[in-house]
Amino acid sequence: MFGLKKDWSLDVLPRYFTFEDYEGGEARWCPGCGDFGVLTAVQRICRDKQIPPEKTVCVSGIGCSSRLPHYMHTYGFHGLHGRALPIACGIKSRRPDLTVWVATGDGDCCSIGAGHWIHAIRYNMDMVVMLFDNNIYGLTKMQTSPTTRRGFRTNTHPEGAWIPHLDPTAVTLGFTNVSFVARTVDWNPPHLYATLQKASEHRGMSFVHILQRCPHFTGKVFEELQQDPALTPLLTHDDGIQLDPDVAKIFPNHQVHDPSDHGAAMQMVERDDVVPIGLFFQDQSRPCYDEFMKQGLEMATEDKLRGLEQALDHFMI
Amino acid sequence: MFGLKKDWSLDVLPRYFTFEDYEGGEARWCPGCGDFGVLTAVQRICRDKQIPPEKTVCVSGIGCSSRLPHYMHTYGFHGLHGRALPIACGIKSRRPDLTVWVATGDGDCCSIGAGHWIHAIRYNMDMVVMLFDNNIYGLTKMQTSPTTRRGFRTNTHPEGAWIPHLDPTAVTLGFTNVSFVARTVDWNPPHLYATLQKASEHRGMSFVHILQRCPHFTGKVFEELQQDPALTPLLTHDDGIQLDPDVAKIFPNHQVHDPSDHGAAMQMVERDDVVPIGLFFQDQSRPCYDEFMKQGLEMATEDKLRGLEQALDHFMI
Amino acid sequence: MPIRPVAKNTASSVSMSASPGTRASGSAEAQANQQVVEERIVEIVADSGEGAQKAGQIFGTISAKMGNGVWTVEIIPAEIKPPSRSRAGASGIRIRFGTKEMTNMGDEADLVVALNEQVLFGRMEQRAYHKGTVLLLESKWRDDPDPKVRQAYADALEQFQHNGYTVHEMPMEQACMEHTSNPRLGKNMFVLGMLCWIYQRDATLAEQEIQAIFGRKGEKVVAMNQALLRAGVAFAREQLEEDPYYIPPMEVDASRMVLNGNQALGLGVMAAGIEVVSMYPITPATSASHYLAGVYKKVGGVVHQAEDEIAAMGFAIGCSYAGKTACTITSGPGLALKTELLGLAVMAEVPLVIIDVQRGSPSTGLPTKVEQGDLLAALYGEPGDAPKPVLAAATIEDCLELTVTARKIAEAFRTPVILLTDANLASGVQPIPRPQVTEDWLAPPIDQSPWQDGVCPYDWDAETGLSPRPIPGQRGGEYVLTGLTHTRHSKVAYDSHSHQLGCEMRSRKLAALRSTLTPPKIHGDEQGDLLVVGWGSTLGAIEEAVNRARAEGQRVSSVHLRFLSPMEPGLKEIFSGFKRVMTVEISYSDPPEGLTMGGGTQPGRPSQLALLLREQVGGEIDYWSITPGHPLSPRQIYDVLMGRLADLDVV
Amino acid sequence: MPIRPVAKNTASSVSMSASPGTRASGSAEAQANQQVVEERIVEIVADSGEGAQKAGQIFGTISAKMGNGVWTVEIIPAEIKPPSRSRAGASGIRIRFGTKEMTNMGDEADLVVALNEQVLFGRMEQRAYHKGTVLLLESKWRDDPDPKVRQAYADALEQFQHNGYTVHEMPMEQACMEHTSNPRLGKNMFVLGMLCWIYQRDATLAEQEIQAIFGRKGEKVVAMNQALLRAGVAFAREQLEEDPYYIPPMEVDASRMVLNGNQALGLGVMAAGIEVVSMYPITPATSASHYLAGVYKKVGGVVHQAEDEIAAMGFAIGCSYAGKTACTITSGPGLALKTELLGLAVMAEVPLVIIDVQRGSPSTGLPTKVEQGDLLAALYGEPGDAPKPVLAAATIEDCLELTVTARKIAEAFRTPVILLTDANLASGVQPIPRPQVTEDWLAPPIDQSPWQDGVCPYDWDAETGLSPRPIPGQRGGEYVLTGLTHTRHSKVAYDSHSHQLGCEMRSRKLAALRSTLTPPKIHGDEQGDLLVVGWGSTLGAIEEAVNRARAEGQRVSSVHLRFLSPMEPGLKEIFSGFKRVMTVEISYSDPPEGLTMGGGTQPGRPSQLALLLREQVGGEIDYWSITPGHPLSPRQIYDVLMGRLADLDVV
Ligand SMILES: Cc1ncc(C[n+]2csc(CCOP(=O)(O)OP(=O)(O)O)c2C)c(N)n1
Ligand SMILES: Cc1ncc(C[n+]2csc(CCOP(=O)(O)OP(=O)(O)O)c2C)c(N)n1
Ligand code: SF4
Ligand code: SF4
Ligand SMILES: [Mg+2]
Ligand SMILES: [Mg+2]
Repeated sequence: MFGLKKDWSLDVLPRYFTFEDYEGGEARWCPGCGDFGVLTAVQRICRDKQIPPEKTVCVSGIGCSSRLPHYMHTYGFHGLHGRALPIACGIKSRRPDLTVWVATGDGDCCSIGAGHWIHAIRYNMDMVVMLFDNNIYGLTKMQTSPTTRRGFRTNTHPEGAWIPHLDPTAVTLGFTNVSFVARTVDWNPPHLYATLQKASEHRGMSFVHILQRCPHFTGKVFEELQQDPALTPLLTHDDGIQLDPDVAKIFPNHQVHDPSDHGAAMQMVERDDVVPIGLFFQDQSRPCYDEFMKQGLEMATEDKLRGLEQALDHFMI
Repeated sequence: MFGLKKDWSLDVLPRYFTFEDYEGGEARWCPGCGDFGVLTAVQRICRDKQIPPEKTVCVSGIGCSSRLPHYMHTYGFHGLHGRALPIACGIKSRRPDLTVWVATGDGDCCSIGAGHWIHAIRYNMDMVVMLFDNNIYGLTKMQTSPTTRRGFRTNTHPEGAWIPHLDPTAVTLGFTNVSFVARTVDWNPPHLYATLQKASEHRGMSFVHILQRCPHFTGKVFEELQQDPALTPLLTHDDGIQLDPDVAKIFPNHQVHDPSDHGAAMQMVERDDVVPIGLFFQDQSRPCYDEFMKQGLEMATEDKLRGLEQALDHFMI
Repeated sequence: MPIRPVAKNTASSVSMSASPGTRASGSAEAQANQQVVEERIVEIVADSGEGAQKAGQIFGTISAKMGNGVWTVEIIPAEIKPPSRSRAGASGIRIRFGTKEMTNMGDEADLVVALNEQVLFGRMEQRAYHKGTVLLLESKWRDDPDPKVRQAYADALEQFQHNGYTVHEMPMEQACMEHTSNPRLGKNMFVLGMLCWIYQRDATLAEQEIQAIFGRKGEKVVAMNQALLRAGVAFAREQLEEDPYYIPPMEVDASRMVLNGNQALGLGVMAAGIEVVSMYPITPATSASHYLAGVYKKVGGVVHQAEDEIAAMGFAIGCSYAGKTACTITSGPGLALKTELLGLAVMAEVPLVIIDVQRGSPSTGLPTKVEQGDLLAALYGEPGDAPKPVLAAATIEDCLELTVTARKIAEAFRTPVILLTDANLASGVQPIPRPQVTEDWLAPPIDQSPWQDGVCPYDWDAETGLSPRPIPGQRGGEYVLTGLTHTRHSKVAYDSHSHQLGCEMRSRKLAALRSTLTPPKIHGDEQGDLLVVGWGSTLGAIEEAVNRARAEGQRVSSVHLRFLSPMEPGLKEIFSGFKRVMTVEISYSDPPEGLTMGGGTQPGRPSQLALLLREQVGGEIDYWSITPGHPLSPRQIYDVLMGRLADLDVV
Repeated sequence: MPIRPVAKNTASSVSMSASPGTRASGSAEAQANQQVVEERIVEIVADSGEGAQKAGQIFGTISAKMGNGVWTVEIIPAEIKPPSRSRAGASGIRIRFGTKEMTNMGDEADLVVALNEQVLFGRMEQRAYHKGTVLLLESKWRDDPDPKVRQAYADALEQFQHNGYTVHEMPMEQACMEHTSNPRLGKNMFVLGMLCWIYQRDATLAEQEIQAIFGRKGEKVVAMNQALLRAGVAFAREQLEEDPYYIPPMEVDASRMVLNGNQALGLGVMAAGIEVVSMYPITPATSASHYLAGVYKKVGGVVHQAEDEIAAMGFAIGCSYAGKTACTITSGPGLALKTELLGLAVMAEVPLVIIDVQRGSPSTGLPTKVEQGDLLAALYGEPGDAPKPVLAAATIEDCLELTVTARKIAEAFRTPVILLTDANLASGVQPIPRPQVTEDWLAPPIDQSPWQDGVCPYDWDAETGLSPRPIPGQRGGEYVLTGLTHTRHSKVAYDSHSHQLGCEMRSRKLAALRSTLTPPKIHGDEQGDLLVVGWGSTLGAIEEAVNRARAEGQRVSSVHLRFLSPMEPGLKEIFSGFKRVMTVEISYSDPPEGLTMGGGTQPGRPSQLALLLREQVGGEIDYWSITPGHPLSPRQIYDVLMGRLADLDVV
């Protein structure tokens, strides 16, 4: 009666986690660095989803952005440059119970880690991958990254980067077995939150390309985008990122885009006049390698011993 | 008069190279291996273009297909597994006078070499990259490769490969600064020849995806395609691969495709009923990293010494 | 006592007589018409694809079943399909079998069955044969339509005779033709039959093996192969003058299994309770993963084939960090790629088993061949100080047991452990006692109970450097693993003290492990003129060589090291009992007397174990090592020992 | 004689008096009111972003210009922007300058200017200061609005006084306010001015440097900074009681340059005629590429930033194979990634220069800090036997010259060459003589003449292993390079002979190189009680420590190795002149007496050079090494030497 569940005892959470429960050491990025905002968004999502800190693992490579795990009060793995994805997949492989977040930079993921990037997308294991794209190598002090715009002056290309830059959203969309690609910006916290939140709900690997400000080295590269929200049209759709109307209003351009339409996503991402943000593509039906890797996970010890005996028997003479 | 050039002396080539001039040691692939045909095509093109053997360098990684340089009588670099592309780019970097061919396998290029693959395409240096795709690791005896179809049984996946396979043509089309992508099959020598010939004329990196039979391990995977040419529709266009009409006739399906249309190429490659062959995409206007790398190549020794003195002077006290 | 054919070049019509269920001789005991011998070395050599290895494997298996000691070595061509009749393309197998336990490939072969003459040249170069070795040679090439082939055959025959081999040309293919239209595919079973008669193997066992192997392909295939087997038996009995041999069986107490080292690694992985092997294919390690891929699910394990060796290592480290100690199996070039992540695993103390099945080196080297060249790279490959345990398997049994040990050490000492094996063990086949696996071999289920309050993630014991490890999921144990210098709390640190302390704690773990080890057993007396120190797959050959010299009254002993880092204790004391200490290894070294150059001499670069012993034990350490690409024979080692003893003026 | 302020906490209105063009003291010679001293060590320590390093660099440069010996070391925070007033975030510089050549950072500082008190703690931990060190400390924190800051300041002051430092609190920021609204950005020039007065530096030179550095930013910025400089001079003159110092100049014959080791590497690359540096960014190596990227085109060179270290190495190898010997510059983690390709370069004999600017290790370790931990990895990192020359720079001059040498060796010996430097050399700044570069330093144009008929691509000389090398483009020289075992013709080979021969030829090249080397010079007498052996950037500190001990009559000498593989000859003879031989290194080792464990003792793992010397020279090799993350001071080493001498009962 009155719509109460038959078992009407209240679902009292045995533990309730506050925002602070996810806060690790004091974050040490430059003032104004976009990384702070992403950290906050992740902490908020963990809190809102009430994921126990001990069941959460933040994995990263090396770079400014890869410091993120240190600032979370969860398990963390601050790996090697470029190797966040294989490590994260290994962690997830036999621990489907863990929630895995990956923090990686434009150098970490798209340069030294590129081979893993393409394959991790194929594996499509269940985790959120956050690409912090500041168009530069931050930690090592301003070298060209694959996303550095041609002509931008860096310490390794003082006359301007030479090779056409790579758009991680576009390139990821072209990878085999891709199942979730979104783009967002660090300077719009609600959009950032909503995007990461959607990613965290996705079953499979959700790749989130975050345009991230680095006031220290690339202070101006996103200035225009920031000042003129018309340049970052909002992708809208019932299956896309849902924004509070007040926030959505900030963006003068809305563009309806069905995230199940891969071809449309490909066209959308090629536009060079604007940088659309939102969910480009999602397909929950893509196979997840998690299924393969978890084979035998629940096997009882006696069964294992029996299997082992069989294997030994096979060689008996 | 009579249309003769003003300077009517005949252009006698000081040396004329025969097919045999490009033949190295006896090729040691299994009988019926598709690699033989590719080798012959390369040798024929070298002969037809009269590229001096000493000006030709064949570079490879490790694998059956990567043995190719050993069977050419040119300079060759049989590198390490996955590293053909960085090595080839290094060779070309200060030697624009050399003609570089790269032989790489589906494991070599798309698995261990994937990070270099994506970046070499971005560098777009002037060379022909031949991907020998036999859907398997040949040399190490039948392990799953990124192009192995799901369900195909291999020694590492005796119950069938698990992860969706990757189509190198499709994935390459999605890479930044891609300038030439074609697909051909080893069992149609004229198409193979015409495709590699076209690739060798392209300025920039021409990526040629070759479906290659491996009777030893994947004897059946291309059988259907081979038996029914309707399954490999021919991409035709004035700017595409030009085939002798007699040869073109073998293919019941012709599909007009403008290789300058990247979007159309993307759609064409997604078709899962057939495997179109021919030139998917070409854009001669993409920047080539060769331009950057050859800076200062012609500098005279005196100028270098002068530059060096200036650099030293800068630190003088 | 060479085997002689009754009549040369006669293809007698062979009828079947050894009925199934009986030994080829028709009897189970040594009989009057049998020559009793202690051991024999047999080879089957052929083109790749002719099935020589399969025949040899069956022969080895039935010999083991009959209670003989067995050691088989595969002769592997480096190419997938080398052209037929090519010298480098020889594919084959050597089987050494006898009354005692066989521990190595032995010296020269007694009998060789060759399906063409060219494939013997590579073996000759490796000194596989000597005067008196009997060659049973396919004779069809003598009448080949191609005059070049006929000439090559004739030239080879001359060479063989010149070498003193006893050559019997036999029309084996012709004899097979009665049973198959494609003798290239069945001749191996015919050869097996011949060998069964010559060495009085139990034909029933052979037929059972054929059934087991070809069963999947249908009854017809089985029947055809069994018919060829019987034809071979009959052919040999009729064609060969000599009495067959009888090799008395051993007394074996334990039940035994027959397998190669890579299969043993696979069993070791399963017996250790390791759930994930994360690998990238590479010869000669891959077959271990093939084996596992087929059976792993019996114990709930999974093989992950990664996109490259770096990813394989990263995946394994991730898996281990999350509580499931993983294993990665590779060979030299793959180990090289794992260097950076291995350094991370040492630095952050991630338990992990890394198996390196060594091959000919450096670089791509000799992918299918035997070498022990990765010892120093395993110890010192990582930039900076990265101490870690390094173990080496000396036998096929070790491949299984040391894998289990490695997992235990990895977890107890919170460290990656490298286990070295090599191409010799990888494909060598031998009977070994069946281990009695109990539940405690398996890794325990991961601890998910709350982490003890106040214990930090690197709560190093000041003496041993050991610390308990929080596993993700343990409430209160949250920490961030990092490859940066860190404190006990795993916080990034930049100060001298933390850096020095971390280095010390990691180093102390090796000392702690060493304190649990016992001195290696001395093979031979504790005092003497010469002590040979070895490691890895040379064990059997070294001990056999030492036995021979000792049988001649020489004061020679040997010790064999299974722990290379840390080394087993007590070496200084052991070494002090001998006038000279030398290592024997399969790796490159300059001659100990140095290299002559411009009239003078430059000091030689020592072999790898010698280098380690000089550093860790000190004193004069002599060495002998070569890189032939194949295992050392007892005779080779024996000759070296005798030479060294002569130097010492004791012979 | 500590500097004392005239009156504490008084911001006197400072007017400019030292007019441009004159020394801050207004005179060019030591004067009655100056204290003449031999050398001084000064530090400026501040938050990152406050420009302490810039001020110190200018101070160093003008000191060098005035004819003083100079050594500067940067104090680098590990994070990009550490929070202000954080202990780990100290950013700064030490300048040691004096009448003689300065070869190392020296012991404790004489005077420190600190912009806040917290940044001093890290330095204190590193024992950078001692009783009597004068601290000129920004006093504004005393009155900070935040009570926590005030408290921290007070606590620190107490600590400093307790340590015996002479602390002068000075309102530097306040004094700057007259010239700038943002003193955080200009205070460094004010500090420079103070130091100019105290040490009587030539103010004109300082103003010129300011002009050179800030010129691009416009006249206003230059004027402001010059005004701050002058204000600092005046402030010091008025505030400090003490007479200023006079440090007599050296007699310098050669013209000199002032630069750091990474810049020297860049100049070396250019002077060697290397056209391509193929790299991937990594601290502390990257700044060498930054430097090169800016100037390389002056000599027609190009920096290739690859997608990772493996690609950087592959690219360099390709470039070298094609005739243009390339260079790749990296640090430990990058070296680890290059391991496999390095093995290929050794195997296939590709000339190449690999520079490893070592940093704190293992793994990611201490990226900005000093260590010499990569020695063994450089020698033994590759699976299999991969002999290659390994050189180590001991000075900034070496960074330039050994790069040139490395390129020459690489080409003459057809081999990759590793050059080790470290974070100390990388950012240390020192005046060095300007080299006289001649055409023959540069690589000659590549040979494109037809290849000599009949000469094979690996035409190894039987004694030296050397062979001429065909370059693509050379007609008739066509060959296929491979990492597989190969013959002289570069044909893939599987036989024992080819494999052994290739190994031997590659090894012989090291012996051949060694035969061209001369024994290292002994610093001190040829006979004595103790010989110190070092390598790398510790040279200056070791020799200074040895000098001190010798001045006290101790029989101590030292040798320093620039060649680690092969080692310079004659070491055995040199060592035999001493009672004890020990190495001094900045890397981890267990104590030589071993580790105490469970009551017993486990043998210690030696430091890396000690291990090599034990193997190559033999005998007892003692060692002392630590991993503080920063350079060793002469005093530290001196104390160790005296301890060892005490053990020997000679003190
Ligand atoms: C193997 C290796 N190579 C190089 C480095 C040096 N390194 C550290 S971070 C970094 C790049 C960082 O750029 P990005 O990934 O974009 O991260 P950001 O700092 O911009 O967040 C590099 C090259 C390293 N630590 N390890
Ligand atoms: C670093 C390294 N890892 C692994 C190997 C072993 N290996 C040699 S070839 C090969 C794969 C070959 O497959 P592919 O590239 O498709 O070439 P194919 O033989 O099919 O032509 C592998 C894994 C190696 N040589 N080096
Ligand atoms: S350098 Fe850039 S990315 Fe790094 S912390 Fe500073 S602002 Fe952020
Ligand atoms: S294994 Fe396959 S790819 Fe390799 S040579 Fe044989 S047929 Fe060709
Ligand atoms: Mg970045
Ligand atoms: Mg393949």
